Amino acid sequence: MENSQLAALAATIAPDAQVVQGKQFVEITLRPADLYAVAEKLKNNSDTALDMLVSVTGMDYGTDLGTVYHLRSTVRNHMIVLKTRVSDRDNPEIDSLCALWPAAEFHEREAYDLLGIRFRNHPDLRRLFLDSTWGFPLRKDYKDDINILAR
Amino acid sequence: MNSFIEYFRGIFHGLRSLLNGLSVTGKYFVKPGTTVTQQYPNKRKDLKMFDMFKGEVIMPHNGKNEHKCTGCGICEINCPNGSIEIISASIINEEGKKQRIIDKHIYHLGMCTFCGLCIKACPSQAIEFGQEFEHAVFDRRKLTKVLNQPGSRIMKGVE
Amino acid sequence: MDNQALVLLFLTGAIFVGLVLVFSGIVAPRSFAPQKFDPYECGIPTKGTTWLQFNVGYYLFAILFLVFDVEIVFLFPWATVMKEMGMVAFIEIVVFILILGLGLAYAWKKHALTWE
Amino acid sequence: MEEAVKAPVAEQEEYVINMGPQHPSTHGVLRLVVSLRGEIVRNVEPHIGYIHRGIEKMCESITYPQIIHLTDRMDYLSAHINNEAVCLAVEKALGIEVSDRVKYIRTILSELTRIQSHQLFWATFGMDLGGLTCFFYGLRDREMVLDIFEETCGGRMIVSYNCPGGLMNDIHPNFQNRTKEFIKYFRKTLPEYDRLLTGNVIFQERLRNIGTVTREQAIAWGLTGPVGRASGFSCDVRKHNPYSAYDRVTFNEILYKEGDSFHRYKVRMDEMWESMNIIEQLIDNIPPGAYAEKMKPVIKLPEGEYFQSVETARGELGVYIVSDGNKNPYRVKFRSPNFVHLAPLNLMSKGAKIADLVAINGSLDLIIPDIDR
Amino acid sequence: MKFSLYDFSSFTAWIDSSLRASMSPGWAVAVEMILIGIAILIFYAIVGLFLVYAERKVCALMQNRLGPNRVGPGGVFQTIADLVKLLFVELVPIKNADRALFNLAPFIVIIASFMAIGAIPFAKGLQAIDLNIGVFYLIAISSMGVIGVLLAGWASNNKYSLIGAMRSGAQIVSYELSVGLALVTMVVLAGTMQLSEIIEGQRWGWFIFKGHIPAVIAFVIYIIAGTAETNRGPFDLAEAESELTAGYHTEYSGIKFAFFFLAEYMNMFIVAAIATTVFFGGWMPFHVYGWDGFNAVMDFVPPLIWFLVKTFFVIFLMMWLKWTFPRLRIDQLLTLEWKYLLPINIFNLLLMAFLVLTGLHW
Repeated sequence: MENSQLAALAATIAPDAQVVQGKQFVEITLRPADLYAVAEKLKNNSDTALDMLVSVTGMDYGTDLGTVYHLRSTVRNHMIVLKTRVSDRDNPEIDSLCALWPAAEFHEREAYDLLGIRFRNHPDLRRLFLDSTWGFPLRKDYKDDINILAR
Repeated sequence: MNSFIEYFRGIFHGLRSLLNGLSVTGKYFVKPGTTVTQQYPNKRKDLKMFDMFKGEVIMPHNGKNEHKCTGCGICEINCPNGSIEIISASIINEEGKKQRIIDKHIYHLGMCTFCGLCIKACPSQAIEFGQEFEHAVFDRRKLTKVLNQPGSRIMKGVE
Repeated sequence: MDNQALVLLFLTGAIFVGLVLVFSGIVAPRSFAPQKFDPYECGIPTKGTTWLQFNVGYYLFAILFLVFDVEIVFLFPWATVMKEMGMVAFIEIVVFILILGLGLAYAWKKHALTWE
Repeated sequence: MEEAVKAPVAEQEEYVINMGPQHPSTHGVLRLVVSLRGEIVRNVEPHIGYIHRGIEKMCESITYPQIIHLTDRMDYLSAHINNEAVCLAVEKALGIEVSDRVKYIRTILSELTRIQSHQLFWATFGMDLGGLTCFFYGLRDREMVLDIFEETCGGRMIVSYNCPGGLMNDIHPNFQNRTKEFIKYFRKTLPEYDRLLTGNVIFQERLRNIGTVTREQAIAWGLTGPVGRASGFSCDVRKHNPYSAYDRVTFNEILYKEGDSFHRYKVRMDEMWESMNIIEQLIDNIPPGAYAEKMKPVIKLPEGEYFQSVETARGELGVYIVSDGNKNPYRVKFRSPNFVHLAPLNLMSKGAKIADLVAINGSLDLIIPDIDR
Repeated sequence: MKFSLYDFSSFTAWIDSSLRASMSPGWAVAVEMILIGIAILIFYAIVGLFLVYAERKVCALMQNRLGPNRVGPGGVFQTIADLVKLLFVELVPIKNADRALFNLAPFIVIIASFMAIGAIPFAKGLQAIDLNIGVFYLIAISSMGVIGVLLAGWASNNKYSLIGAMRSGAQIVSYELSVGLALVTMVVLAGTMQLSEIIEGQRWGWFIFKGHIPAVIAFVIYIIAGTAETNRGPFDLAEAESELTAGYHTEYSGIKFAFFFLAEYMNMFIVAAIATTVFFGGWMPFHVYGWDGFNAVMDFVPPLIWFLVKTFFVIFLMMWLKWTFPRLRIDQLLTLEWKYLLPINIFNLLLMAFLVLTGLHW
């Protein structure tokens, strides 16, 4: 499906969201509360049919934290990007999409590990790479004088 | 009855596949000429690396102990790991102008990842990859090298 | 020189192992480190006890093994005299093996020969 | 000693074994905590992070050409393809079209990379299953590909041959001859691999119906590459979103329906044939042209987000770059295939035996630095 | 007094008589015992070292490598260098291991192989014990070594070792039978269990030729089961490097490990020697009935050489198997034995009995 059609379709599925035609893909920016419901609709809708989660990227926007989901339809060979942001840096919480795509399990654990984003309803939310003594290194305000050399 | 035939067919196919495998190893056993082992330290003299081989960064000097490095520092900027440090000095050249030259071109071999970005970026082709591949030393400090030879000067005509 | 030789071989083996062990114990170096004597488990301390009740999947095979191993003990004397006894021995052993073979076939049929 | 002998005997207690970080079959520092019941695996829990280097964090402080040489260190067996992914993303962002020569050379090198990766897979997989001879044959033949790399790129595994806008230097004059020679040799040797291992009855019995993944599971878990294609999930990026010169060659996407360990192995074996076909279509037709586009000394990507996926030897590698217009990226995310493939390991190996766990682990062909990044 | 390479019985008789002439009978026996012990010990060491070297060379050539080539010409002293190194390696006592059993295990594996080697006829008259139940004795003794493996795995207080021990248990319950039945098949043909008589019976044709197809089948089964008995090749489940790191001997260091290593090679030698004795006529040269000139030429080669050549041929077969095949899984191991080898073996036994009965065995 062409991106323009896809954008129109996405706007009907998620009326509250901000649908943008990005450089490559249709980008849908959602409130965290809507994320799960919209993702479910996008997955089950036969026209979008986003059955594969390519990646989950945790983002630090400076003020906000957020996640970016790259979703692909293996039936129709198109991709949609979902984005969501939370402004609470101390206790950011986003719904887990593990129930929709089991692939999200590791990606979300990674995001939790490196950025400290908590995922609600995640089956096994533990740190993945690092142990609990570390902070959240992918955050922009992370400081480590020993291991990161300032240029 | 069918299962009986299947049973014996299984034995037959299994044995044949095993013999197939044996024939491969057997073939190499009776053909010792196929040995590919390189007897490394003994053949060190004949060992020729490829021209492109990224051994270590070197700075070629000509017969008059001259090199092409202007000390511009582009290689230092391009290095992802900070394995190049340039200590520059300024001298008064023959024309009486102030000129920046390198005092020391320090290369930390231990931090180098041989990406080749410094060599690609160098505007005067002053550094290139050498063919040396035996880098093991007992003292880590020996991995820090000064590329310009003592007393060397910049080649004429290199800006 | 027959049966003493068995004892002799036993002793030779034991003395050989013992002497070499003693020699190695004398010449080998010794060093102590707290973690050195831990059992190897890929560099991670073992969790729990090693000697738990261990579930082996070949219990039925072990029982069958007993049956057939005893059978072999019976077969050896028969095999030795088979040539002299001739037909009688052959028929007897056919019957003997038939019974055991039936047992094996039964076990096979009952899927006792499938590892689980 | 006395104490240990008297230890309580309880059947229900979990028998937990660590496989790794120092274990012959995990190919690196992967740690699997395996709960057993006799020989049967009840639960596998992967512990990773032993070589987490924070490549994504490092990328945020270096420039785009410098990022490329970091990607070599992720999946070191697909080093060239990883490089290519970043280059394609940067070129797409800058709107640069590289010359056909570059595209052809990149494609050939990518396929050579795939072949050598699968050769190493074959070698180590045979070793995992106890056939030690495979290891030497696999490495013997891989050496020829590495020599091609060394002659042209200067590095054997860590090639660092790509740069935004093209290649670091032109190909060596010997490159075409050497590659053709290798393909001629390998076409004769690959059937030997099949005779030694693929057809072997022990090998087949050990792998068939072990670690089965259905097509639906493969999609849901995002399994790509040979792992996904063995389950019938058509996920070849080269087919669906062709990059470089893949739209100019004809090749088959290897698909099997069974989804067990044996077919994961089989996909890789067949892919080597396909790779050789691709190379043969391109090797004589490398067009003349510049080996690199003229680039600005400092590359700054326009503000925005760029996603590029390529097909590495193990699956889909996605590079997601968020740029704020500076010379450094704002955020880089690598969607590495091995990271995704590790997740369903528990699902695959539950109820299998220890030997099967090794086989499944081997058939996934995990590269640990790619998982940890 | 004349003795030749061809008949050692006159040699041993000469030693016996000269000893008895010079000292009292009790002492003579004692000296003889010590001589035999030393002879076997030396032979044991030489064969062990040679086999380790041979295995390395064979597998290297199969894998396009050179193998050991630095210590001595062609690397022949490599195993000796390894042995010296292992002697000087620290013996690490493992925490909480069952120390008594842990130390007992290497004794058992070595003693078992020693006792088996005594019964093997190397040449005419060169046999420490010629039991009238020789075949039976060898089966009994060779199964003792597996007990050592089991003990080693159990006593190590290591989970890998324990799994290895359990697997070796599975191996005991399967491959004992096949070895036994394959040998019973040949005993039917030979009509005796005494090893010297079995060899005498092969003067005009080795049993593998005499017994036609049943003998060949028995040989194949014997090689498979024998490989399994020695914990080698595709059947090295108890060791299973890629699964259990080193299986039952994970915790053994230095010379204790070397004992297991040595015992493995000696067991291989023993299995091959039994195969040679039972299937290939032991030290008996290759004779064809009626071709006197040919037979005379064959007789010229000393029997000890005949024996060793045949044995090393069988050992080479086992090495070839090991370096070609992937390892079996435990359920495959049991399936192979119980669903394939055992039924075929039983049927083969009846076939052989029928052959002997009808006199078709030539």
